Amino acid sequence: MTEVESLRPLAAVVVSAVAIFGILAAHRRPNIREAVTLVAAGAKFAIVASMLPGVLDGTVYVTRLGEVVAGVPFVLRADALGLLFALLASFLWIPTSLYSIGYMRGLDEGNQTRYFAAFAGSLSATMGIAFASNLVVLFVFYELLTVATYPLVAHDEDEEARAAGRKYLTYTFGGGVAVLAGTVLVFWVTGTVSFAAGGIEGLTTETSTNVARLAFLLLAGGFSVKAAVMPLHSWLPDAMVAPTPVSGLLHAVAVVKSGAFGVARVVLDVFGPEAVAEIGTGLPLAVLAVFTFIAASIIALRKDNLKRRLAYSTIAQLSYIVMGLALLTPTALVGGLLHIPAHAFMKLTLFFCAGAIHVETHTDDISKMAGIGKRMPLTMSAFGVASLGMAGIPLLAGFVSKWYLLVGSFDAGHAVFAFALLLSGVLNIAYFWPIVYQAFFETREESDEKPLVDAELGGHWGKVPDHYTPRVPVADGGDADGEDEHSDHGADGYWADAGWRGGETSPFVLVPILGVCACAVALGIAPATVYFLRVVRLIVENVTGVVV
Amino acid sequence: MTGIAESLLTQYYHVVFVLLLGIGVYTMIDAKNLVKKIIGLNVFQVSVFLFLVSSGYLEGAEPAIVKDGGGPYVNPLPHVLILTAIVVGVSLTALALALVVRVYQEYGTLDEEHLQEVMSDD
Amino acid sequence: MIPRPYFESPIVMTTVRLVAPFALTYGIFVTLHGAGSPGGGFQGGVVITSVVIMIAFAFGVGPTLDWTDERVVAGLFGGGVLAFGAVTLITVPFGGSLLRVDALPIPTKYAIEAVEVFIGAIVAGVVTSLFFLLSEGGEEE
Amino acid sequence: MTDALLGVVIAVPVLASVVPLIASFWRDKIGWYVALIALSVNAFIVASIVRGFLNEGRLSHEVGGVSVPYGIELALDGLSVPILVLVALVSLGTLVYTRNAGPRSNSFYSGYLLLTAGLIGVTVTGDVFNLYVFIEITGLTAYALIASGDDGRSAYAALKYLIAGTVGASLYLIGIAYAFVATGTLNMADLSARLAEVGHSDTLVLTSFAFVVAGLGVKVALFPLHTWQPDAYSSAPYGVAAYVSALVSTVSAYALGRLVLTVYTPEFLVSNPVVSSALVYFGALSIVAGSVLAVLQTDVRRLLAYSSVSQFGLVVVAFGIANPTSVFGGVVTLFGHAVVKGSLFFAAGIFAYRLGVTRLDEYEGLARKMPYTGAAFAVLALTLVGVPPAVGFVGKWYVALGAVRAGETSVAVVIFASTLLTLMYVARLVDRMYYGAAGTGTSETAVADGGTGGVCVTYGMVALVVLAAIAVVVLGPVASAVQETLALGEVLGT
Repeated sequence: MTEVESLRPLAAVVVSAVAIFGILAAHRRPNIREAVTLVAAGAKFAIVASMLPGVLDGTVYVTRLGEVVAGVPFVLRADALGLLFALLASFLWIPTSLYSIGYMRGLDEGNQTRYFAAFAGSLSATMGIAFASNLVVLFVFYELLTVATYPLVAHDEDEEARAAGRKYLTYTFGGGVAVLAGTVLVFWVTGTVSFAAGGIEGLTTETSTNVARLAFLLLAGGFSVKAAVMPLHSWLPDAMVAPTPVSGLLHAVAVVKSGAFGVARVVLDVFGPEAVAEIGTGLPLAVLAVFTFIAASIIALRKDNLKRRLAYSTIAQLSYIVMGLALLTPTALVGGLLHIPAHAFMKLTLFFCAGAIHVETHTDDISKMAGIGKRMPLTMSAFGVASLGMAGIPLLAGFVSKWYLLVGSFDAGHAVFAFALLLSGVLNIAYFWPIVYQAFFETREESDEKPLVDAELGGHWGKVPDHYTPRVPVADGGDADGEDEHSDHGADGYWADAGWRGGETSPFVLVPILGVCACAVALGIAPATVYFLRVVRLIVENVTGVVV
Repeated sequence: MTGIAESLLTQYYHVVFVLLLGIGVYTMIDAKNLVKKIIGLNVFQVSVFLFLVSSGYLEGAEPAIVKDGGGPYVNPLPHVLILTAIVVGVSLTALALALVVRVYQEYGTLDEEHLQEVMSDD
Repeated sequence: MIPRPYFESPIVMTTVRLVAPFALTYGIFVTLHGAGSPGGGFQGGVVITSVVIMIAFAFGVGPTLDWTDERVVAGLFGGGVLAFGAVTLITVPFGGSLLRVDALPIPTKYAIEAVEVFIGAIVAGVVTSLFFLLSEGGEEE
Repeated sequence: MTDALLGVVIAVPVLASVVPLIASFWRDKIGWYVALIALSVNAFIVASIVRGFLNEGRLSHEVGGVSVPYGIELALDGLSVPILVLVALVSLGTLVYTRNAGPRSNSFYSGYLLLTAGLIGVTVTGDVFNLYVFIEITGLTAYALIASGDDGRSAYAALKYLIAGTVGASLYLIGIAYAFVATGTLNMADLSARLAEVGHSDTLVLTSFAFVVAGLGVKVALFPLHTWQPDAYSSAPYGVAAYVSALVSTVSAYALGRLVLTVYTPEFLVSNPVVSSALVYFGALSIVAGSVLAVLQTDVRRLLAYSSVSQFGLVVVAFGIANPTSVFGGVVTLFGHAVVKGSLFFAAGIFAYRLGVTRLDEYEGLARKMPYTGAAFAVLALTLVGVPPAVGFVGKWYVALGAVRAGETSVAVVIFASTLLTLMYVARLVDRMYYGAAGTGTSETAVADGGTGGVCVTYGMVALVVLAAIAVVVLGPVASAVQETLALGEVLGT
């Protein structure tokens, strides 16, 4: 591994921070403002991607910038793990920016300047988290990410959004405090907080096991707040009041993954898998993760609001990552880390679809989406593909990572985790299938009650139940004005037929959906050629010395 | 017990200090009238001054005006200090009274409870 | 607070007339003898002020205030502070230390007494103006 | 020669304070210019003192040439340098603000200069009795300045402050008296050595310590000795509230640190574990109680005042732990808090002058009306929480690290939890400012007559607040760089 002094990690962080000023300056000219966002997104991805070949060859790009606090250098360091996360977030920012334009304009949202500025700020902080070379720098950007995303959560400015924002702040700052406490402990024990592949030397040997356990608990627990591991998850569903692109990129990719990424750093580069096994904290974390993804999947079954259902799905999927990391075997680590990009592509697709439905039809509740496949065929197809991927169907992104996780579970000697994974896959289908099914195979006037809140498992499969009454097709969650603009669902209750040529929504919305969905498929068909798997293997090899 | 009784008798200025301190604090807390509070404050301060001055006292010693073959002398340092402290105390009292005057002009009362009523009214 | 009216009392007035010059002299004496014996600017200044207060009691605060030139009082105070500051700072070039009066090229005793005079002026000025300030406040009501 | 400047830096504002009073007979409103000149001169003197410190290390000056320990010593070491710089900076910054907003009378600026002199005096004195005198000068002028508000309320608040402050100072004097009885000296360095000779567990020494801490605790406004503070801050003019909140409690806390750390010394704390824990828990209690009380407030100025109670708790904890790491954290917190709290009061003043808002529920949607001041306010408030990389985080980091190193885990927990407690009231404020429904909160009458007091908000005032907000963020990473320079380990004698 060779270290190369380079300004590129810094540039990746700074480019969107600089863009904030451009966005704010152009607040009267929306087109220029959005152009700035897109240019920044493109530039950021280009910078990050330019480091990829080097990193794959074992080079580490380093920017040194003095000290944060005594003994803790302020260094940005693009190693394989950091690059994995940075690559993912910066790449997905491009489609999300495009999508944001379509979404925000489609809904005629207020405060768009603040929205785009905060978004750029969040991405800056995310890059900082990815490239942080030690716990303190990581903490700095972790907290900045919280601050930068707060305006996005509270974007709607109504009572619900503000309450969600406050809850978000409380939870994530609480997690931040735990991280800081853990960081101080680590610094106290070892005199350093810099990441080292395979763990910081002396962390478990120079102190009692209990102190090491406490440090692990604080760090992993703190990061788990953002990773929404139960019982620290409840901010995430509430944060779904944010505009959908925010839910998509931040609350399925950047923010929550920064938590998962933090756990990865703690397991791989602070303690090291061996030390974690030694102090015996891996297994409890894995058990917690399993509990989370089973429980969250069951809760997801009962949610009628599409975004909330997706949020619980996110909670479940993130715990796959945490479980993979906590199992500590090389294969499980690969599975967990690979699930970071895999889940990102799929979940982003799903959120984009949910947003598209919201923009076009003002429908948020699953129970009102019967027959919507006719109105938005491409969108719902993408939705279907992504949800299959979520369940881990082969040839889709979710399969590869789940495969590694399954193998890793057996490697670790805990076959029970493998069964839990399979069970969760079934549950995935159980909560996604009804959506797809009723979108394509039912119509508005001929639908039964899908969400399991008040109906039998899986619906009634075509039978009309006794208590069935035809729906009155007006209550669609949209306001009165929206009703006029979007005359797709007229008084007769039929969805307008939009055809398969993309007339269903603005291209700004549709292109990102299909693009991201295509990536998710590509990741499943040829995981090795789309780099993520190679990067993940490199990470695991660096840490454990085992080539997977 | 004898030790305490003896020290109370020999170091009676200490007792006076504590008594004055108590009187001062009690007046400050109990008096409703602002001017009386300031008087309490003054008594409190004076008790401290007294304590410091008495610390320089030596049984049978002379004032610290040095002449040949004299001595032992009392420690003059506390006196100098307390002179300064008294000046500070006087300035404080003056300022406090000036403030009281302003409060009286504004609200027409010096009674604390009454004052709070008047203030919460506007 | 019941404002007590001012009574013109010939006895008080005569006594004050008689005592005032001596009291003033005594104040100046005390001020000047801080260096070698008990006394000094603080005490002297207060004694000097007490003369003003005595006069105010005897002849009424209002008339006394009319007789007093505010600028003299402020000048006593301000001039005292400035002169004192000057002595403080002037010693630096001579002795390299603040207020190091023994470094000055005049006998130390006189230097100390000069300082005492300035302090006396400050105290007299401040206490006099405080007295007028407070008495004024009471009268307005 | 540099050491003599320690006296000059006190003398300049004292002498200058006379000028506006005398000048009143000829001209009004000349005080501001006098203060500007005097404090600029002072800033230069402070700069050369700091240069002297960097070249020579600890500076010491014997006033009147009377040798230490008999005479009064003025001294400057790593603990006092940051405070001296702080006083010089804030005193100039406040002038920018009071140019338009503050009281403009000559007598105000006399008091202002005298207060500055007192603050500098507290910072540079090396004699415990001299410290008392400077504390009283500081207090005296602070009471007078707080009373310079327009209504009788400020006079009453000042009176309450005066009584509490005088009791505090007198308690301190009792403590000094006990120390004097035990050792017969008043010079800090000498006293420190003699106290060790007498024995750190001697009853006299312990009594003196208790009185000193209690007395200065009143001045610092630690819970439960804080009761004077919210009234004083909320009834004073904004410029005064900013100056007093930024510096008066700060130098008192510095004095507390100076006494605990260099007079009683960390060894005293080590040999009296009960006392040292009591001190630390005293601070910790203040952290928690201050935050909780701040959450309950509806008036922004009172909220900020209670927040100070909490922040100074952190400082006292840092000094109580008394290792170089935590003390550095304490100094950083002191410095950072002073800049942040002062600027928050400035910003609150701008809101009040422009829009007439003073209460929390009136802050709804404020940021949209005044985006720059609003953003600066938010940044400053978040600094208070300890969001990195701003200065609040750096202070907290060192204090927490020091606490963990000292094995004070329970205190470390309080320090970390204090972040969330601070967040409780800061989030309430920021949330209202940014997401509240605009217009509902502002009282229409106040807008109609252009805010309270008819003060015109100038660009300079807004720029000052924005600059401060940028400064606290930049200061964070920079702060660590001076740790070596201050040589606090040397100051603590470890």
